[in-house]
Amino acid sequence: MQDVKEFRPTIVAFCCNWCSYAGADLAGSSRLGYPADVKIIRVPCSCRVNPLFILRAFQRGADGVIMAGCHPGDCHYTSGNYFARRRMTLLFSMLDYLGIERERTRVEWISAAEGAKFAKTMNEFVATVTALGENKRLEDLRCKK
Amino acid sequence: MKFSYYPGCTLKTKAKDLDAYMRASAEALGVELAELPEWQCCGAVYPMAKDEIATKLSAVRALMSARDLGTDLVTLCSACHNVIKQVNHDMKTDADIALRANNYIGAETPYMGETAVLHFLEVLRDRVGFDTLKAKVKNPLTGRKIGAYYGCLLLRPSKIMAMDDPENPTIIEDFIRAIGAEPVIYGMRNECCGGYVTLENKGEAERRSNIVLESAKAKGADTVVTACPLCLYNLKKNGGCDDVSVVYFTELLAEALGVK
Amino acid sequence: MQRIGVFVCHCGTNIAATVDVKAVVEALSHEPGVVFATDYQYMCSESGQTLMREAIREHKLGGVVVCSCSPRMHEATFRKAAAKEGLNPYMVEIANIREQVSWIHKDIKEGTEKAIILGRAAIAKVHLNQPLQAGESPVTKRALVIGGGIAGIQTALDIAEAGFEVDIVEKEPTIGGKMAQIDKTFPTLDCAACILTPKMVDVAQHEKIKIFSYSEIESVKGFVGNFRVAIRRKARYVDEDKCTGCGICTEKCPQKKVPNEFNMGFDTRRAVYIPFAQAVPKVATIDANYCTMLKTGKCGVCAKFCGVGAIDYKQQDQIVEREYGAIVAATGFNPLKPTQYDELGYATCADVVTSLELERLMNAAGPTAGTLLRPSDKKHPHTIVFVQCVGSRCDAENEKGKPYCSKICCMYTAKHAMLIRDKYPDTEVYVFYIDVRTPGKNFDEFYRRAVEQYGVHYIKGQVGKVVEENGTLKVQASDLLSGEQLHIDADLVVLATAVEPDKSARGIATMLTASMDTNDFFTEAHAKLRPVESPTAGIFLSGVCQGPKDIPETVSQASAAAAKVIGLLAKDKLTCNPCVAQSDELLCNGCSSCERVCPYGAITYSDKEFRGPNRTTLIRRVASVNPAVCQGCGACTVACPSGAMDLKGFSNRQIMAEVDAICKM
Amino acid sequence: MQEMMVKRAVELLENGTVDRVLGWTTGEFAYDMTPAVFRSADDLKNGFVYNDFCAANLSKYLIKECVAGGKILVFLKPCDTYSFNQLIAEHRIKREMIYVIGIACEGKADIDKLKDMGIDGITGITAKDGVYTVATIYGDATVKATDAMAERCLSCKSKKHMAYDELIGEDGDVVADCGRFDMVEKLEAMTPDERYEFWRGELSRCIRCNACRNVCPACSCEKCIFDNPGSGVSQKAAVNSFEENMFHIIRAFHVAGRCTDCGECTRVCPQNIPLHLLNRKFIKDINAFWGEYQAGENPDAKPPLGRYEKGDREPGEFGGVQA
Amino acid sequence: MSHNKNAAAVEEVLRSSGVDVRKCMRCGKCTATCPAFDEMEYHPHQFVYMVEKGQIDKLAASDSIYRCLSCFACMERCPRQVEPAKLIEAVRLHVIRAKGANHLKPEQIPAMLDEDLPQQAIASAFRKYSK
Repeated sequence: MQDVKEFRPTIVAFCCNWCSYAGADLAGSSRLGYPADVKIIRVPCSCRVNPLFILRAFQRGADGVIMAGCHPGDCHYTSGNYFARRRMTLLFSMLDYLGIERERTRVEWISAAEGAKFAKTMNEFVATVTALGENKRLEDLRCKK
Repeated sequence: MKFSYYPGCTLKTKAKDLDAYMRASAEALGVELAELPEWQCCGAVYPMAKDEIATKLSAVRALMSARDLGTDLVTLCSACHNVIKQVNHDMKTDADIALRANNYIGAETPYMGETAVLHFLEVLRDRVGFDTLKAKVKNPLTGRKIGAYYGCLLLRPSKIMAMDDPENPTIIEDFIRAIGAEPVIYGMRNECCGGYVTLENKGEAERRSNIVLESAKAKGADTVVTACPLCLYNLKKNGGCDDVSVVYFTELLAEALGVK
Repeated sequence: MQRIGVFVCHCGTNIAATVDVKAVVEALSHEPGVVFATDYQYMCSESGQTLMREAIREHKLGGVVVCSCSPRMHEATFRKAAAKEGLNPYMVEIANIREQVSWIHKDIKEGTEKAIILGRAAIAKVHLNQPLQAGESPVTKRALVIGGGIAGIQTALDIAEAGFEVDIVEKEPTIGGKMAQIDKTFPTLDCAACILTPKMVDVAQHEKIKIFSYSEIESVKGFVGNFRVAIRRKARYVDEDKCTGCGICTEKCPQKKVPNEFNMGFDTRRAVYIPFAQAVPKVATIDANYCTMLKTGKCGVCAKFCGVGAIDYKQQDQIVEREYGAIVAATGFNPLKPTQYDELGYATCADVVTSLELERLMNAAGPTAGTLLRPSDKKHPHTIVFVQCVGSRCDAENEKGKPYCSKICCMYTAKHAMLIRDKYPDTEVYVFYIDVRTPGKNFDEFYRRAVEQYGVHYIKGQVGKVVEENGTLKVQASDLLSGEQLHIDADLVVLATAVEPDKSARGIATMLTASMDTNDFFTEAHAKLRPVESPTAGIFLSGVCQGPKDIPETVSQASAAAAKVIGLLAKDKLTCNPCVAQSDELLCNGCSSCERVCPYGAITYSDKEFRGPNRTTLIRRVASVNPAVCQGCGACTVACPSGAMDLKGFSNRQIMAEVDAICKM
Repeated sequence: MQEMMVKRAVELLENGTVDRVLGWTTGEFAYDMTPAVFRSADDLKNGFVYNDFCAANLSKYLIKECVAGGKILVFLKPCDTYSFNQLIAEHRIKREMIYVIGIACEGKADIDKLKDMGIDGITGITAKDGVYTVATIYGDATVKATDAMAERCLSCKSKKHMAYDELIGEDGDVVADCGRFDMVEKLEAMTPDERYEFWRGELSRCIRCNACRNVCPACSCEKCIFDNPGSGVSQKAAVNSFEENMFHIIRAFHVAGRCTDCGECTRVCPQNIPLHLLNRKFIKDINAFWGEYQAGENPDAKPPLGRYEKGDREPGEFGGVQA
Repeated sequence: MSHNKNAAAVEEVLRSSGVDVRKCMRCGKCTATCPAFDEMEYHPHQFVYMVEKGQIDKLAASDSIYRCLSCFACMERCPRQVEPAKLIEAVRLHVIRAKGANHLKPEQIPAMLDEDLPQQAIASAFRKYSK
């Protein structure tokens, strides 16, 4: 029998500086754990997240991408997350339309006070993506090890 | 101008005159009213409960039949109007009620609130126009001081009836002006006459009616007009105010148009 | 390639306990460009910073990566330290290996691996970092206050006292606002005019304050420190400089039947008028809707009598352009007109009035000279019913009313009730309330006095119907505590109507790009920590335009807004956040996609010349970002299809480099 | 029709209203009508062609013409006027520099369909009463127009011009029930695996010739990010399935809310990839998520990605969209 | 205060009325406006509060449920869209839907008639009081 290595997904999390990144900090200082598979990239606002970045992550081997921002109405820049929400709505719908597993992408609104929600969301998301297995449909084999 | 017409139980029996006056007036105004080929009593009171379906069906059938005829549905009695308009609103906005009512009826095309429901007063205001009406008046009721009695059903709930300001309405006053009389505005014109409990609790119906009529009288009304046969009955029978006569608005309309 | 130094912090044992810091140093030291890597107990400590500065100097570092706690914690610390060594602070990046690694991952192997990956991402980013210079913009040392009520007056006075110029733009012919109409103020019962009018005079006489009365904001351009505002001075057909306010015209004008809005329409004024005796500026205004001369060209009485020739029937609206460093919105409120609540009889009964109308009926300078007479028959009312919360505290779906508590009604009603009982002890006063809300210094004591000393009947319940019969108002109401339905024969009914933001506020907010809530109150930058600032830089909030408040609160907020304005105007230059968007003009299509999503109006377009093929010159529409206005959210960068718009410090390339570093296994 | 157009164009040229005319001329083959600029009456009389092969949407060519200056006469079919308005909205062309003659259109012939019917040696086409008469070197062939019409014309959304200075022929109406989303709905009804297979089958044929991008009136960037080495995502040719997907996803995203559904991308694709199905998916989504929106209908309308509502749906909420 | 045995009845009344009793701010405007106040033991605002407290039994046993005039005034004037009349109707239905619990029986009608009485009065009484 072949020795199957346990699958550990690669997850990229784009977090806005003002709410979700602070929420991640709170999860940290509250010692609320989530799998090390999640790696956070700090952006000023969820509206800074370009669909290109998400596709890029999949290309380079991510198995799941999550974007987290301030709750609608609480954006530090007043309206950024509203625009981000529309953009991601379309992008996710298109990925689904192309037959790419819709569970691999997610948007969550997490405030600076929601450390617990941050940890819970990441735990859930890692579990979901782990269950899906490796990203095959948006992979770029050149980028795989 | 062609409409489907839903007369309702009372206008076919005890309040035949009201119906006849309207038909005569409508003809004089060039409004064609075709009575629905088949209709059932609306139940005279709107079943407010969300889980009341069977009691709403007669209204749905009338609405559906007007839709199939491709016409708006006109009512004359305030109670019928209230029941049918509210049920129509349910069919339009409450998917659960619409689904269950349609399942009940089993029509080919489900009814989803497509029909516009109009009280004959709305036809006069919005379709004929009070100015046109005024021009067609042959016997203006000059010198008459008339109080409009709206009661409860004509205006409320205002969001659904969408007929006029529920607290400071003008539609009947404008009608009164159009037929050449002077409207009398009094405080109790949109308060209930207690008609619904006339069987159960005659005493209360009497008290409420008197409050309404006294209020109109205090402001100098010689006549009070209603748009509902039950109000008419109640104010007349239980009100017992001899100085103020109570009439249905179509009677005055027919009189003014010279078709009474 | 950047020469990069990596510094891994132990944070005592906070990091070192679950991350093998030596292994991280070892792994990162082999990353491209890394010329120095070390670890230290506490990087943020003085000696840790010294360590970093020495390394920058010794190894000629062009970029620094600190693997430590959250950048929200110490990014500024490390950037400052680097700057002291002459390294551009924006060449420093933080890898967060505490909050995101050591504190949440128990397994040392896992933690160390992730710390290395985060370190790599930071290194990859630093390779693409550019030195950034925080820009500066000058500050116009003048403030604009929109609205001349007590809020605007107080803000203007405080700013002017600090030595800065202030303009007040007021749409009415006089400043003073609602407070000028009020009789007495709670909880001290001072006469409103006695405390307001001296302030109005101060404003008029202050050399730093300029009043644009009977004027409106036409347009606002620019940004914090550099606003350009067009003000429409509406034609008042009177030369403000010539008019002495003698009032002869207002006595001679033959048009006497103009409803007097200052007295809530209870009496009349002339077509040429001065709203009230203490008006500032004390200048007459001709009401074009009523002036016979302006309407028919025949009359001219006022001009005939004016001794100084101030009347000018040919006057036109004038647009004045002024520059400001800061703008304060003090647009105030109006009481809701309760015509929709005719169960309470307002539209049909003359003796049902609003509280502000009652103020005029009780004011010594009002239509009844201070004697409380009811409007219908000018008789003393002996039974008065007050109704609270008319149009306030309604369900969000209720189209007639407002969802908020108007905050001031409980107190002014207690004031009215008390004053009436004091002056006319034979009057019975009933107040129908839902809750009596009196949070404020000496407020509850005041209300208790109304009940205990003055015998005002407070009844928990509401009025359901008011009907006028033979001169009496028949009031039907509930008394919830006794479980009764009450029938009171009243002479006067007073409705405490909801406060609603002035209708002009919405348009002004749009011009200011200041956000508003669904009720048309201005939104503050932070509900708790920045309550007098709008999220838009340079726009400040004063008074009820931000939310219902009473006079003491309004005045404190007005002064707070002034303090913020003074803080801004005191600066000669504003330092801007350098992490702002910039447009690559060669790539820009000029399509306006970015402009549409910019919450700050930081993007403008201009036609620029470019070199075309064959030595031709092309003119293209291109976007440029004003770095003083841009706050760096990045919304524009994604809206831009051509990639012309990018964000400094968080560029497309930088973020993608981080993505690549994280995903590469 | 062609005579009327030429006559009017000559008039406008001669009375100085315009100084050149953007229209069509015959390309390499008689069925290959290409956009062309005419500067004189002679040019027009000799070269101008308008027939049922003139499918190209001329609006994009106005970008270049506007940069060159002068006043341009352009002939626009109803669907082209949407692109025209969109370009106006995006300040890519200047309304005052353009004189638009709207021309009625009953749908253009699809050369591939004709060839599939075995019609070769084509020299011309005329349409009357729903029948194409195709002139060939072997004689005339007649076919039912709807059998040989381009797919995009069969599901034409509008025969009404959104902008024009004058019309030749009658203006039509917006087609309420054009069925242009039928195929999108069909795809939505498939399982994700089926959809994946479908799109792999289509997109794997992409040769990255960039024809779709070059013809697209919305893809009018000064420099496309895929051509710009500075963008970090440039690619000359798609190396693998990811890059094929990436190019088309990003292209669809960049034109989302801006694409007027003119269908040029699919028309010009040498590999016959139904690229319009990507754009139509976004159009359908936008309508379903944020209210009906037709790019190019009104140049003053706020585009869907340039506005928002507080209660907008959340990303990943697919309810109600899938069949 | 707890009325677990009533939980099902409360749930039924809330569901069939569609009323959210928690919206009530206890202002009493419904009771202030009610024309049938003098006839009722429990008044509109009490229906709202007592349903919330689970006291359906008391309401069901009271004649108040037959005294409502269905005039919609309380619904129209409630500042918080609570719609007390719908609750009263729901409690009444809760009672008369039980077998044999009709409040009005056909045999009672003849004694109540007079010659002018409109049919509407009888129809509405049956609709309201009987199943």
